[in-house]
Amino acid sequence: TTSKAPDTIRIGYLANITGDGAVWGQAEVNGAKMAVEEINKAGGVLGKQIELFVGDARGNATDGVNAIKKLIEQDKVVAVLGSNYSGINLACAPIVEAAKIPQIGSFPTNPKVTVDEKGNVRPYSFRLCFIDPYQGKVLADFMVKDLAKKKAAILYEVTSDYSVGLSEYFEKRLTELGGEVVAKLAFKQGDVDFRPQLSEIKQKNPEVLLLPNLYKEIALAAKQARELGMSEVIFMGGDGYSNTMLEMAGEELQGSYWVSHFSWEDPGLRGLLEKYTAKYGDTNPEPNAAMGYDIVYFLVDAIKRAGTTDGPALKDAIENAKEVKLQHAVITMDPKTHNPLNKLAAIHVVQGDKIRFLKNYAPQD
Amino acid sequence: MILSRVLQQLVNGLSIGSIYALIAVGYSLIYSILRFSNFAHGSFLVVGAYAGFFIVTAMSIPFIPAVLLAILTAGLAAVTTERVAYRPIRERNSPTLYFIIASMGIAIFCEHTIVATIGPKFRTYPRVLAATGVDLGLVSMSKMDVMAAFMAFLFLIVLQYFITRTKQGCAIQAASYDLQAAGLMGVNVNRLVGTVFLIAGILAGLSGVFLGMKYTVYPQLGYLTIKAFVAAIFGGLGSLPGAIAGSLLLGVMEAFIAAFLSSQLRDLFVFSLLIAVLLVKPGGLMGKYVEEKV
Amino acid sequence: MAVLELSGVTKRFGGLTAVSDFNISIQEGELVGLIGPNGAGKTTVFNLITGMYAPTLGSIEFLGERIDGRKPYEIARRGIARTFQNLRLFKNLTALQNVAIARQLECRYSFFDAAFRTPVFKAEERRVLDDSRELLELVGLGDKAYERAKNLPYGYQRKLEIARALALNPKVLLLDEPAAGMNPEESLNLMDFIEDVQEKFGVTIFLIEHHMEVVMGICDRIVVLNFGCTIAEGTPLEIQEHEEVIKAYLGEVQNDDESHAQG
Amino acid sequence: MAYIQGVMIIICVNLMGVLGVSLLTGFTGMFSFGHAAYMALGAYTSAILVGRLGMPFVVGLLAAAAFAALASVIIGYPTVRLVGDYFAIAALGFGEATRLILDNGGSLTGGARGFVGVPKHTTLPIAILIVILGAILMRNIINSRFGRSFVAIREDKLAAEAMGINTARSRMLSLAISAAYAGVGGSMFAHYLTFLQPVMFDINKSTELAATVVFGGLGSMTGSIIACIILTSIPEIFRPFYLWRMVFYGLALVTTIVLRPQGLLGSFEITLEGTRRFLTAPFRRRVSAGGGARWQS
Amino acid sequence: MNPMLRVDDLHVHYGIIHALKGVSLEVQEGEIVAIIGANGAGKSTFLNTVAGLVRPSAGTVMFLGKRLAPRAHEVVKAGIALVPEGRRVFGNLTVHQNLMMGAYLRSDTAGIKHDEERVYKLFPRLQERHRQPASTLSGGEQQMLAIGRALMSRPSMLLLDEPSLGLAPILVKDIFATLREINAEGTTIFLVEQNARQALALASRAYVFQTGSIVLAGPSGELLRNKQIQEAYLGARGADRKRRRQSKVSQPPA
Ligand SMILES: Nc1ncnc2c1ncn2[C@@H]1O[C@H](COP(=O)(O)OP(=O)(O)OP(=O)(O)O)[C@@H](O)[C@H]1O
Ligand SMILES: Nc1ncnc2c1ncn2[C@@H]1O[C@H](COP(=O)(O)OP(=O)(O)OP(=O)(O)O)[C@@H](O)[C@H]1O
Ligand SMILES: [Mg+2]
Ligand SMILES: [Mg+2]
Repeated sequence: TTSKAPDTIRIGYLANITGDGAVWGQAEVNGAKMAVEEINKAGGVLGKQIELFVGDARGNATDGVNAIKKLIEQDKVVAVLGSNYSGINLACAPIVEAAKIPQIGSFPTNPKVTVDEKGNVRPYSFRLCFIDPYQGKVLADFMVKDLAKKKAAILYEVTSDYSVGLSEYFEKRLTELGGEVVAKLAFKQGDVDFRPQLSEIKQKNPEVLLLPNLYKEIALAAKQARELGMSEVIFMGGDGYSNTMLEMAGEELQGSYWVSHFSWEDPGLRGLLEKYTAKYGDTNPEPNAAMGYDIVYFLVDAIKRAGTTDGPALKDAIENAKEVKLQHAVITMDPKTHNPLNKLAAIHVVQGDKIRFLKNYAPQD
Repeated sequence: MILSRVLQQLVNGLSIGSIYALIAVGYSLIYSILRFSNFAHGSFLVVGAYAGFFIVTAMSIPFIPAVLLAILTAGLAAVTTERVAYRPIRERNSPTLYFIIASMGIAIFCEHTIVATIGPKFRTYPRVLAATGVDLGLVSMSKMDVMAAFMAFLFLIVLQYFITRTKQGCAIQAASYDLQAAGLMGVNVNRLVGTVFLIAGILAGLSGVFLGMKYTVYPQLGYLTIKAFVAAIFGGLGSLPGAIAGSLLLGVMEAFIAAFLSSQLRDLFVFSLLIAVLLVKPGGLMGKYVEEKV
Repeated sequence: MAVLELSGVTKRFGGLTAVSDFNISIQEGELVGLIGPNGAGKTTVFNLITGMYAPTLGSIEFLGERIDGRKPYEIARRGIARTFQNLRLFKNLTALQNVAIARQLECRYSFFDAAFRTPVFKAEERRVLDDSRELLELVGLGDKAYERAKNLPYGYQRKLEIARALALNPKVLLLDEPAAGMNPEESLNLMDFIEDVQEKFGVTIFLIEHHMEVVMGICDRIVVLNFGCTIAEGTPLEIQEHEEVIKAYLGEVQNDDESHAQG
Repeated sequence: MAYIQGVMIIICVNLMGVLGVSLLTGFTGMFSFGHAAYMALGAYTSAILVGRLGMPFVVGLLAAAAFAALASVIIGYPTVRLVGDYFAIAALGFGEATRLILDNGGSLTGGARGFVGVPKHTTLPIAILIVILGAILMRNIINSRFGRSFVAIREDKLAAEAMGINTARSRMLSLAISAAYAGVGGSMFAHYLTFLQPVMFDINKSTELAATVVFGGLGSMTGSIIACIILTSIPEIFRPFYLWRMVFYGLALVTTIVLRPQGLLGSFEITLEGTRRFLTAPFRRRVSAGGGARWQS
Repeated sequence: MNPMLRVDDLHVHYGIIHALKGVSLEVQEGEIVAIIGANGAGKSTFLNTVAGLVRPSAGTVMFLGKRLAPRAHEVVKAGIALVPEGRRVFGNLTVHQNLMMGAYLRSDTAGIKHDEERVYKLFPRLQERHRQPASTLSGGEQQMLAIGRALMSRPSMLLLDEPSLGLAPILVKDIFATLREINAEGTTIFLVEQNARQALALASRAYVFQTGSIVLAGPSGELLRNKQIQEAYLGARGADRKRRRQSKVSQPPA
């Protein structure tokens, strides 16, 4: 406990360093560290150096709450970045509100993270990603309008909020567009064999199989689907994918489509990728690395505009962010929802041994 | 049409069950001697899976010797665990609950040591046995599963012979009943238990390599042993044929329930069935539920 | 009236008939001995009476009421207590706790009383513990009250089992080889003790024993089992002379004085 | 100090669960892998009653206890007769099934996406008060004929039966009490975190509770309490070494059990009376202090 | 002649309980030696320590001139078998398997077969029950099995902890006769018995244990005549009691 004000600007990063989601959490922190180093080298912000404090949420809300409280109180951070899980940020929302410390999530896509159940915006909670309804919409639109397919099947994880949400919004939009979900089957956290569900799905002859899952399950499901002789069906899914899934199901995933927040192949991100690879030796990093990097710059921009690290002022600055140029996107914050406005989705397709950037996409209503 | 659906689910179920069986045999072996559920069995499995992965990819050793080396590593991990953690507990005659907790501690320790050192990423074996299925007209299945089933049965037969027909096997059973009295018969209990752990570890390592090849390698891979645990209960704890029968049954039930009843509530139905089975046969399908004489 | 009445009781285990058509009627205040070669079915009779097994055939009546087929705890609550041949103490608990667990059957305070330690609870608990201590004193384990049962020597464990059974305040006490593990001197003390107990508590005692000095010394009546069937019944003197009993069980030469002579 | 307070509230929440498991596992000898489910039921019951229907917090707490106990009776009825690992696995199955039901609960539970907007009621003083009350009640139960019956069943079920104890009923009672405690813990948790997800109550939570009880010493309530405080704080104290703290947790668990298999306290209880005696006569023979539940006389 | 078994200043502690307080004794090859003593005197503790089940806190056990390691399986290998207190048969194994466990260290199939026959001859009951799980045997049957099992290892020294416990009188006689026979064939016997009279009749020498120490030792005959021993362990009061009771019975009811 220091009595005088700290001579650095302290920023917290809430990430899952251990536990199931550690792949992403560690990538985010790596990206953030890189950004902080750069900024400090360039003289810091408001004449002060930035210090990054990492809190491990271990992939669950209870630890997330402990971690964020520690960041706020003991580490005295002025803002918290992360996490990428909606469940964690939902539990943190009342805390940051009480402490008047803004929190900017990286990939928590549940709408309720920034807007409470009564429809009021949560004043100190923000995010830099688009939300599930949007992602579901993009998927359905792309399927019907670009791929001209109407019959989809869904294999989702019933114990995962992400998977449940995404499949719900996809289904809703697809029916609106005149398409049909011919089969919707579930599995449970920890399952690795989906052949019973896939065999049933096969019976219904879908054109598209939506895999609103995380990379491991995507790869396994794709592999097993092909194993069962589903050779025609096209796989689609959301931002739960990762490059690593190609190591295990490369052939099987050929020609499948994935929606994400941005692409490493985006020319704007090439420089960052090189820097990251040079620093961490990872040639094929998770997209989270870029978000971890960008989210620091986004906050620093807000601090600069606010001219202070005072919570309410900083919150206002974040709320009024306009056209902030980051590596992965240009962000304008919607003050009514605390979501970034008009964020494009990036559609990817698997070609050869790579997940290639196909195009940026925005659904038309 | 409906026949092919049912047949396909039967094949799916049996092939899932074969993997469970491979794990359950090793797990049941330990149960049959020390009378406790060894949760660290999953850790041995993960050790085997990672060892196999690194030996195959990093050391460029031919596949078969690499796998042998990997399962031996798992066996050694099991023996070490036994030596360091279980033996002191055993020698103090503690209730079996302590073994369970110790094994849980080991499982936590292993999982997180792997996360902290090797990292949480999943790893993929090079494709050796093509994963593509064998199409049999009505149904399709994969070669890996046939292999797993074969291995499970092979080990079942060998172990069953060992336990019921050899002097050492008899000693194992005796030791499971009264460790000290087994010592009084001249049984070197420590060495015997060590051997059993070596075998169980080798089995776990083998299932680890299988799982790694079939699915993928990641620190939480060992959680699958919980299924084997359930399967062993179905079949009757401590009975090796029971472990296999329970595994196949569990696999088939899961497949049928997921396909025809409800994939969302699959485990709810599975566990209801489990409880129903236990109500009728408190010792599981093949377990002996011996009422003690007073 | 007969306290305990077994009629036509048969127990089979698979192909093995452990007890076959066993009949006995025990009157209040009697001290009846049950003897017979090893594996004759004596313990099985006890197990049948106490509900550990259900009889294959026949009926068991206690104070005129059928009790066969009832659960062991119901039978214990009605007033039949037993000891076990292969000691079944609560091993990790103290001697006092062992006795108190049986003794508490009579205390009738409610869950609420226990949770909030009402005066009723306190009074009842005090009584339980005082009674238990007294019982321990009675069997000569007064100074072992806080010793864990498993650490007591074998002979003391037997005494503790008797104390525990007595704590149920039973009408009928079944003792399965109470003198096993006691030397002749201790057996004598045990005999005195059993007689005392019978006098003091007015219990009916049914006892299995292989120590002939004990059986012959205290039983009013003895029943002899062999292969599950009764082969003799009578006073100690009659049994001692009984041809078949001597052949199957006692052996040719009479033990006590004989071995005296040897020494 | 909301951070420290938060950690302490979590300790209190865990303590309620641990007290419950301690009674069931430590005193009655039944091993449960499913106690997180009772916490979950308590948490959701309370969240729905207080959060949706606007009832007072006290009602939520009591209803949580009642509902968890009710569920335990329903699941206990067919399973309390099972022994050892069989009961444990049935409990595990129940836990997973409960989670699945909550995951599929639609708008009532919010499903896997979670229950948002539970009113915040659990403050540190309230939590401590509940725990102290809970611990005292638990101690009273353990030191009564009920507790003694439980211990008797743990030691020798058959002999307990022969001593007139209705073992099935006693086991059921123990299960219901322990479920009620877990339910209260769940309710406290819900009104602390204000957000619930079924995944919070997975098998890891159940094993954590069971491990804590063993760490503290089976059959020692004070041991369980101390263990809970230590094991909940360790991950917090070692937060700076975030990557390694779970490694340490596992290691701590194993080494304790290997080096001190009777747990922290064995079956020894710390009592006021005992402490006084210990301080006044430190060299007096102390063996007789051990022995499962100690009774005041 | 060197003693076969030589125990020097043996101490055993259970926690703070000092169960054996410096026991020293010797057993010559071919002897039958008995230990008698009251409950809790430490008799079982002593046998268990020799057999390697309990680790002594001080003192040595020498067998055939070599120091015995306190590990049960090594003790058996050296040629000592124990019939433990409380039988401890393997309840999950059949009678036959239990006997085979007794012969665990042997590999002479013919000899094992022969010895099994011999056990069955001694205890015909066991033969009838040879495929039954030991846990369902009656108490006495289990005791027979425990003795038979120990004989199966063909020990050069047999330790018995209350072998007559729970056996019918006729069988007790048989067993004592068998022990004598086995002894005649060269097995040294060291037994703890509550049935002191018969034990002393069988043994040539005996030790009297009291609270963890040897308080008296000597030839059996001497001990049998010793007044204190008679009073403390032989139930000398018995005759007295008998008379009292008979007079009580013969009195007409008041
Ligand atoms: N549960 C059971 N299953 C099979 N056989 C049994 C069972 N219980 C008892 N027996 C058999 O029934 C017979 C009678 O056993 P019991 O225990 O009643 O004998 P006992 O008269 O008490 O003998 P002992 O004097 O040796 O204790 C024995 O031969 C035993 O093997
Ligand atoms: N495991 C143990 N832990 C603690 N104390 C023990 C243990 N075993 C025996 N004791 C104590 O050691 C002493 C000697 O016990 P032991 O069993 O050797 O007596 P014993 O002479 O064989 O008696 P008995 O004739 O009743 O069998 C006793 O005071 C007993 O309480
Ligand atoms: Mg008997
Ligand atoms: Mg003894």
